[in-house]
Amino acid sequence: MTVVQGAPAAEYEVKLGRLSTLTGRPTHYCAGCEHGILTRLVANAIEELGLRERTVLVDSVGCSVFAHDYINTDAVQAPHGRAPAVMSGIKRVRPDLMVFAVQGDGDAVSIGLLELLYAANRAEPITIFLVNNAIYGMTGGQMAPTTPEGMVTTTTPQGRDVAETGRPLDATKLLAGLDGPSYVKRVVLPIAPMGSTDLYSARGPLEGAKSVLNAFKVQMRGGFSFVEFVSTCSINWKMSVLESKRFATETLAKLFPPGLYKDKLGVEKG
Amino acid sequence: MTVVQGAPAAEYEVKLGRLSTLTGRPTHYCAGCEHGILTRLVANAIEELGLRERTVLVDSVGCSVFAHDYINTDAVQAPHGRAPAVMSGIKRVRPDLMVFAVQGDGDAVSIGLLELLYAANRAEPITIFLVNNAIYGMTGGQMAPTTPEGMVTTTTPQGRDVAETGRPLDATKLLAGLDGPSYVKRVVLPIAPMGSTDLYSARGPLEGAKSVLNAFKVQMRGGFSFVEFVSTCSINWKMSVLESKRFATETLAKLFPPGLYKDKLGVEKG
Amino acid sequence: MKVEVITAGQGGQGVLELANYIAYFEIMKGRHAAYTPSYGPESRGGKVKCYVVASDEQIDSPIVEEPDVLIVMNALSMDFVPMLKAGGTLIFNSSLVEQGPRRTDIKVRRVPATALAASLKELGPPGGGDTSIAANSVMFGAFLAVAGEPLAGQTEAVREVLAHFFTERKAAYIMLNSRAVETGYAFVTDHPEETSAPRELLA
Amino acid sequence: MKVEVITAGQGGQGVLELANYIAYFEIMKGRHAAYTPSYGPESRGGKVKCYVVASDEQIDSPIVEEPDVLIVMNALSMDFVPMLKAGGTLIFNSSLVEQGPRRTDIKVRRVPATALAASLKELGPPGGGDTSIAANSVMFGAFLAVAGEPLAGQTEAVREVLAHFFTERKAAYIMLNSRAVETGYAFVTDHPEETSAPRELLA
Amino acid sequence: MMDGRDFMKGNEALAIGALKAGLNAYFAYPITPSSEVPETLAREFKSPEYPEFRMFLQAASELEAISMVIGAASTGAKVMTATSGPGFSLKQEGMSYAAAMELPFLVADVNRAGPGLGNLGPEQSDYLQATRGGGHGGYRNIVLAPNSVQEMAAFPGLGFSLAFKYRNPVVILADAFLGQLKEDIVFPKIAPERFPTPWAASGARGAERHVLASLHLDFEDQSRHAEHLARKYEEVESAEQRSDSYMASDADVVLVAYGVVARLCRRAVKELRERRVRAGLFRPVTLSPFPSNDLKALVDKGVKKFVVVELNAGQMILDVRLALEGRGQIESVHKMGGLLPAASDVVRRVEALSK
Amino acid sequence: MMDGRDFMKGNEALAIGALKAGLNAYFAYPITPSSEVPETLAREFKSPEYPEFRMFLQAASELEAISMVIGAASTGAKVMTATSGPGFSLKQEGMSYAAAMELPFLVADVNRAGPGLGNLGPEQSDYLQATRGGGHGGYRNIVLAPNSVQEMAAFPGLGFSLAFKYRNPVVILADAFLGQLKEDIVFPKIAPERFPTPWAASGARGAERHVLASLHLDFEDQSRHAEHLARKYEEVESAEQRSDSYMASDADVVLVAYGVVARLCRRAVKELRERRVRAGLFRPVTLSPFPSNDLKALVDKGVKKFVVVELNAGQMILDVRLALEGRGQIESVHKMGGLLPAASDVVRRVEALSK
Amino acid sequence: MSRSATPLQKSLVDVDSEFCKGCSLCVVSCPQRNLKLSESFNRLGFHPAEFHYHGEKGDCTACGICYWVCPDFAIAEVRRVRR
Amino acid sequence: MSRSATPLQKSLVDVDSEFCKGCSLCVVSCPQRNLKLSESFNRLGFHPAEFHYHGEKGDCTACGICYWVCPDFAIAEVRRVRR
Ligand SMILES: Cc1ncc(C[n+]2csc(CCOP(=O)(O)OP(=O)(O)O)c2C)c(N)n1
Ligand SMILES: Cc1ncc(C[n+]2csc(CCOP(=O)(O)OP(=O)(O)O)c2C)c(N)n1
Ligand code: SF4
Ligand code: SF4
Ligand code: SF4
Ligand code: SF4
Ligand code: SF4
Ligand code: SF4
Ligand SMILES: [Mg+2]
Ligand SMILES: [Mg+2]
Repeated sequence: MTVVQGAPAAEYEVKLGRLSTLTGRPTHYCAGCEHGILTRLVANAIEELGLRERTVLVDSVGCSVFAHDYINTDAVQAPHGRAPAVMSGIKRVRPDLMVFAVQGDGDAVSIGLLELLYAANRAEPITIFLVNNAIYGMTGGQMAPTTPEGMVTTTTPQGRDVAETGRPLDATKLLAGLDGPSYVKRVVLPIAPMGSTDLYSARGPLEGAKSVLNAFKVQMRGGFSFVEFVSTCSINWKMSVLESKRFATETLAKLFPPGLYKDKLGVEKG
Repeated sequence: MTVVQGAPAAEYEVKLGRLSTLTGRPTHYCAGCEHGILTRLVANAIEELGLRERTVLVDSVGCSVFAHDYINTDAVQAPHGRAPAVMSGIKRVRPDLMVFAVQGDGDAVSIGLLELLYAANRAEPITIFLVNNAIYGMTGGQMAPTTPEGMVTTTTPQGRDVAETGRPLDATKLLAGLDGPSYVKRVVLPIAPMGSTDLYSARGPLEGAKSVLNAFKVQMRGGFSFVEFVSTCSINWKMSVLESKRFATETLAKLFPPGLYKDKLGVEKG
Repeated sequence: MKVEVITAGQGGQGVLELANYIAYFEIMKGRHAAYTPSYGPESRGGKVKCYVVASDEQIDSPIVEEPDVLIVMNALSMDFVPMLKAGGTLIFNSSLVEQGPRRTDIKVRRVPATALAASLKELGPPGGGDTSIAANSVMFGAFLAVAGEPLAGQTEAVREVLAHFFTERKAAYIMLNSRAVETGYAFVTDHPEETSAPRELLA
Repeated sequence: MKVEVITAGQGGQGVLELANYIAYFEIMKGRHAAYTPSYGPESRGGKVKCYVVASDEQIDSPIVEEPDVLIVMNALSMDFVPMLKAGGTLIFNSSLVEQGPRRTDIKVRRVPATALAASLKELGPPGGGDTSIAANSVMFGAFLAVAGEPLAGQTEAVREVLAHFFTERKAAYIMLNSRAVETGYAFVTDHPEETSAPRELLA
Repeated sequence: MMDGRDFMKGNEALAIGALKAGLNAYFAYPITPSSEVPETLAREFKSPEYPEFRMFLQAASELEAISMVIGAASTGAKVMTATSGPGFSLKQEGMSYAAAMELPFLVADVNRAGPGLGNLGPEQSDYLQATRGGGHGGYRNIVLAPNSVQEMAAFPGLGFSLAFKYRNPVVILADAFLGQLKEDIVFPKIAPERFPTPWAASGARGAERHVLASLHLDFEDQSRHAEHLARKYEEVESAEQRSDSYMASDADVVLVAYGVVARLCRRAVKELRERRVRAGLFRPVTLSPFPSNDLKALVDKGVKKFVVVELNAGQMILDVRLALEGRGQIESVHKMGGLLPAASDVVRRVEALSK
Repeated sequence: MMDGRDFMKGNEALAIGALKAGLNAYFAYPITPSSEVPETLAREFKSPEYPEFRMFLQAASELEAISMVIGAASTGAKVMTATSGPGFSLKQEGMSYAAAMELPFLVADVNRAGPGLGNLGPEQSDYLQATRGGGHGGYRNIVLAPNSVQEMAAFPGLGFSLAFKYRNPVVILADAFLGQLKEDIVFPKIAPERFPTPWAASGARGAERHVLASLHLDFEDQSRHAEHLARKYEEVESAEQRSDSYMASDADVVLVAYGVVARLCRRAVKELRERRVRAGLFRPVTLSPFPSNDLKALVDKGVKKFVVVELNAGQMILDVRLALEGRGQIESVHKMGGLLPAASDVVRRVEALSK
Repeated sequence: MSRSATPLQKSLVDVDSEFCKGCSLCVVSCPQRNLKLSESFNRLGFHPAEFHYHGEKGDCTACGICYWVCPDFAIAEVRRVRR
Repeated sequence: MSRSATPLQKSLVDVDSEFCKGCSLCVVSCPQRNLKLSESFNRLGFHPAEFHYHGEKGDCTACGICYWVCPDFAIAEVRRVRR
């Protein structure tokens, strides 16, 4: 426990504090990674909605496979890419539960694209957060379906050649094109350098917090919700943490433009 | 060989005749099925383009699995749904070959959706014909992803409930939304009842013939081509052959509207 | 006591149903029965062949290698005649099979099943339609006669068998088919051709 | 003759590279060598441990159960000391490890590798930067000294080893690292603490 | 039927049997020759007769299906899926995850002829795949082999008992013949068994949370888990071997066969006995665990010759050889491609052998 | 290096070895601990050194990868894919199709610890999956087990020879340890072998067309095909068993191990010999076909005790038991979860046994 | 094999009746109504189509529609008299 | 655990320095620049963030930005003096 020197705890009130939806374990994530930021946003929303005891987290395979180490709810592990199907299975027999997953772009948009599209099309009342870092983070930086043209990865050492490997796939756009989903949104999650100042904007995380909350609300109201978070992977991009924020918010965000792509239930209006 | 009574063959010229691209074996297809019609269209186009000896047919799993019994080219069989990936494998090592497949809607839009989307997105120079009969024909009439709302199938005995199973998926629309494909078209293939007369229009098969030819031309010019044929399955729809034509051309065609969705190379303009 | 039957014909001739009727009839009589349809590609056209084994005891093998009774619906299926047990009975659809069997060690019943069924036009669908599809029920009747089942008092049982298979929309056809059964039964009783199957076969 | 080495430390300390240098050096001398990295989750932070086995003959097992030499880069990795063969040599990074080993049946070399590396600032990246990452090269030098390798005449070999691993953009660091190797070598030669490893260990 | 008997196909019986055993949910992708399973269940879905049957859903693929099964089973529900060879192959990754996470559910594999697409006839060529773990990582399935429509109806109940007792997937290995075969059967009137599922992940609700994961990054953790699983399989091995014998104890030659082949062999045994050949039949009911103990007991009783009859190129025979370890002569009779050996062939082979 | 030696990881050696064997194409989905295989190949793609290496493509999944492999192999190209357990499981349907269509290609499985996600450490728990056909329908793979970086480099060449000779998929079963291990190796300077492929589907070009399909609706056709495959496997069984022995012929106790475990056991044998225990080592090089003949020969020479050491709960031991059929005492030493047994443990076990 | 054409008609259609499954697509699509299903059965048990030069609505024009709509390659040839 | 707040400031931020990976996200995002990376190392080997009530651009406003941007739950609490 932290003790503030000379300032008796009683004289302060906690505006933002520890969450019982977090296990309190330190993360395996690399320094500065959005997987960590999202973990807090999710825990915060679950706590705010009072859902901890009826939530099941479905672990996807990717850096988010560790999510259950940090998020203090029931959890089930899905094979790589199959989280949406596992979630569907849970929800179909236990509609009273709140079910969500954090998927990577490799997990959701490559190997698991079919499961994602089908769960969305069936309008399963589940929530999926996609951490799009444009690379396979956990396995050491191979090309992802979302890797931008020319990006160097371990399997595209000369930079991604879209003539050979296809153009980056846009999951948000694909989902928005289906009838099923109720809420489809893309948020650029990293903090963003702000023009000339050396200050970074926290709009991403703050917008993220709101979006996570809305996504859960949509599920509670019976809809399928999906939020893509344009993110970073400084380790595998071989950039410093702050360089990676610039690349994500300036370059990636152009390829994957943020926005509210679908909001059937109007949760964003409040 | 047919002999025309009293009319010496020499006095006639064959306008349309037997094709060496057909094996000459009778088909397993049910009476009146578009799988049969398409077989002729394909054979005709291959012959017209002189491609028989450098064509590889990839068999998909569905009623079209028998295609190699009738189409007299080299053939390779793909596991259910994987034809686009098998085709990619062939084409990547032998770009000189002409590679095509006839896939069913279960094969292409259900189990094989990922492979279809990825091959299209990579702009593989291959050609896929989708026989969309809104049902699993070969396996005896289970629900397909393209089954319209309310249709009775063996796995939706009360009619398809889209709230449970999702809305019919539109592969043509999904593919047209990607950058990769050069040619995406939907043709309503069955003959169509024409208003008050008892004559049926052959516009579908004729349009089909043209589309097959164009699709192959696109491949020859290095593009990915895809034609969806809205079709019938009278046996599993439990309709007479002509009832099924009416249903396909009047009801299904509304759900899956025909049209030229993409023609990057302008082949339809000639 | 055990009886083993093969029914054979072409897709669309109701060969599977015929075998089902026989099996279900046996079960209704309190015996055990096993029915094996043609599986495999033949189910879409071509030859269809079903096994029925009925017995007072638990049935060992549902596979029929040497049938006691073989019912053949079309010419192609006469191929199965060599399988018939010596002394067994062949019932064939003489409407579609011209050439009888060569074997002399078997009993033979020619039943013009298609023609007999077609003659029941008045029981067909309203507007008149082909009733020849009831040829299989004619053969069911023929089988019952060959097996020495007294039809009197069994009409109810036969109807129950049919009712089991003709449900919902198809219930309309029960009448046609039960008449077809009677017709087949009567035909065999009236034409004691060659020799009839010994009573004890099914007893 | 065979030598078995374990290098241990924390992610980012260049423990894998150190083991690679040793293995490659051995191979360059015409011997066989096997290098096994830490596999598994430790690779993302936490403890890292590598095996090197070098021998004149084909190597049986690449797995090191009782190393002849153990090189420890940080305090946590002193956990591996019990593995060291009796009579073996422990080289540890005294910049980061305060507490020496309890065992008395081993030879011990304290090398302030991090500090020595950090002192090579002038060879660091332009604009000045931390050169303490070259601590692993210091340890490579220390290992060579412990192993009784005469450094004179080997500078070229050492440089070749480094050149093998520092390619492209990283080639700029060869100078720093070869100086670090020399520094480590010199430190051990100048501080014959406790007892030094017997010559024959690597001969 | 008046006497409480039903007349139905093996596949239908499997479906109804599962419902009577309290099935909660079914997820599958259709494949011949298993399609009557989903088709029967689709008809019964929402029927008031089976209020516990809460979910029937056709998946988009076998991968989706097995993943849905994993999800539903994680909550403690009674779940089943059915498939045939190609689909079973696709489910192997999921089976491995499920075994690792110790999830109880049923998978019916209605074996068709293979490999590849093969055809729709019966084979027993998925024996090793089902019994040895077709997926990675060395787990084991419990595998039951029905040989009649009655057993097709009964084994879902037995399967759920074993699945929940051991927290392990159970495979019902049938074949195309059994799936299509129709027989008269009786459904015993017993209430579905209930199984406690304190391990289920279905919301913490004040209690401790449950994490069902197969990830153990630490080698020691994973090793402990692997040893735990190995011990469990040994427990199953010693407690759950099931077999049937027919005239085997005084036999000179014993036929070893499962599934529909065992019925054919039973007939062969009768014929052989009529011909004064002392033949018997040994039928494994559990294929995994293989009933080695009972088979060994026959050797102890003096049986010296075994003829393994199976619809594959020789798979179960490996288990027979492992059980006997050189004690006894073992012959193989097999047939593939959808064909069945004739009982008369079997009789001939045994006669030849017993001379 | 000046003396023609290289120093590289097992996974890298596998990649370069394949290139030197004339690899035409590689399709795979990345998975640890096999990722250096695609990463190495990606670097060499379009390098003038390997003009025959025409295609490197990262697939969207293992299903897509194996299907691309099927397509490319159908044209007669030399194709490879690499994966680890979960990915290998996903490829089982494709493997079954490929075996049925008799396609030659290489699959490397760099075995990690499982089942499920498990961890990234070495195990040998995919042994039965690889050797017994994890897919449906009773086909067989040819399985090679390298035990050094040198063999990782050499086995792609051997693998292609066997694959094309028998028209059958060949699995190179490595493990996480071998994949990551770096050793000095020599690439022999030999030109890639060329294989005639008159069966390939690559355009009829005046000749007869080729249909590569696994569908045989007719039972007799399928049966003929299945018997043809079975005969082929028997031929492989009799012609291609490969093993290595070390001090085994005069041994009292023989260790049986493959892969990296065999190296550890070789060390144990040396130690045991130093302690005057007459120990030896038998190393299967082909796991399928299992080198039963050579193993039996040891029994004939008088070896009576065998200790099977493997990284799983006991898989290869089944093949050892099948080979020995009761002749000889068989003990098991195993370790799982990413851990390796210590050579000293093995030594202790053998000492205890030989007393 | 149906051979119902009168000699030296302008155009002719050969129906390979053993391939025909009697689906009637050609029958209902022929603009001139030159095709009819036969009363008799073929070996497959279907009523095969028969060609008549004088159709209900006119003579065969060799338009080829029957050829394109036939799913069973039973419309084997469409021929025209040589000019 | 970093305890760099002066008593009875309007608002305070507690940095759980053992969780901190020194990524500097909080540092560059704090509008008042109340956070800096420490010179010293924590047990994980990182330079953890330190809170200073008087930032480069002003006093901490308890805006919570550092809390939301921190990927490692190292910004444990943001507190305000009770009114
Ligand atoms: C079937 C299977 N194939 C491959 C893998 C290896 N694998 C694990 S995570 C992953 C992709 C990780 O990338 P992504 O989903 O983008 O997540 P990130 O780590 O970038 O957040 C892969 C390929 C696996 N575990 N299972
Ligand atoms: C892995 C696998 N799953 C399921 C099947 C069974 N199966 C064969 S074809 C088919 C679907 C057929 O429907 P469609 O693709 O629409 O083709 P159609 O017959 O309607 O033309 C299915 C489910 C299979 N062969 N393999
Ligand atoms: S590897 Fe990339 S995505 Fe994974 S924790 Fe590190 S920075 Fe984040
Ligand atoms: S089942 Fe349907 S799709 Fe298949 S051949 Fe028959 S009508 Fe055509
Ligand atoms: S060619 Fe035209 S006009 Fe002649 S029969 Fe055919 S459809 Fe009729
Ligand atoms: S379209 Fe072809 S198959 Fe159909 S009736 Fe006409 S000729 Fe016969
Ligand atoms: S609460 Fe706001 S002002 Fe205070 S330290 Fe954090 S970011 Fe800066
Ligand atoms: S954001 Fe968190 S982890 Fe990063 S420096 Fe600040 S307190 Fe440390
Ligand atoms: Mg990613
Ligand atoms: Mg279809």
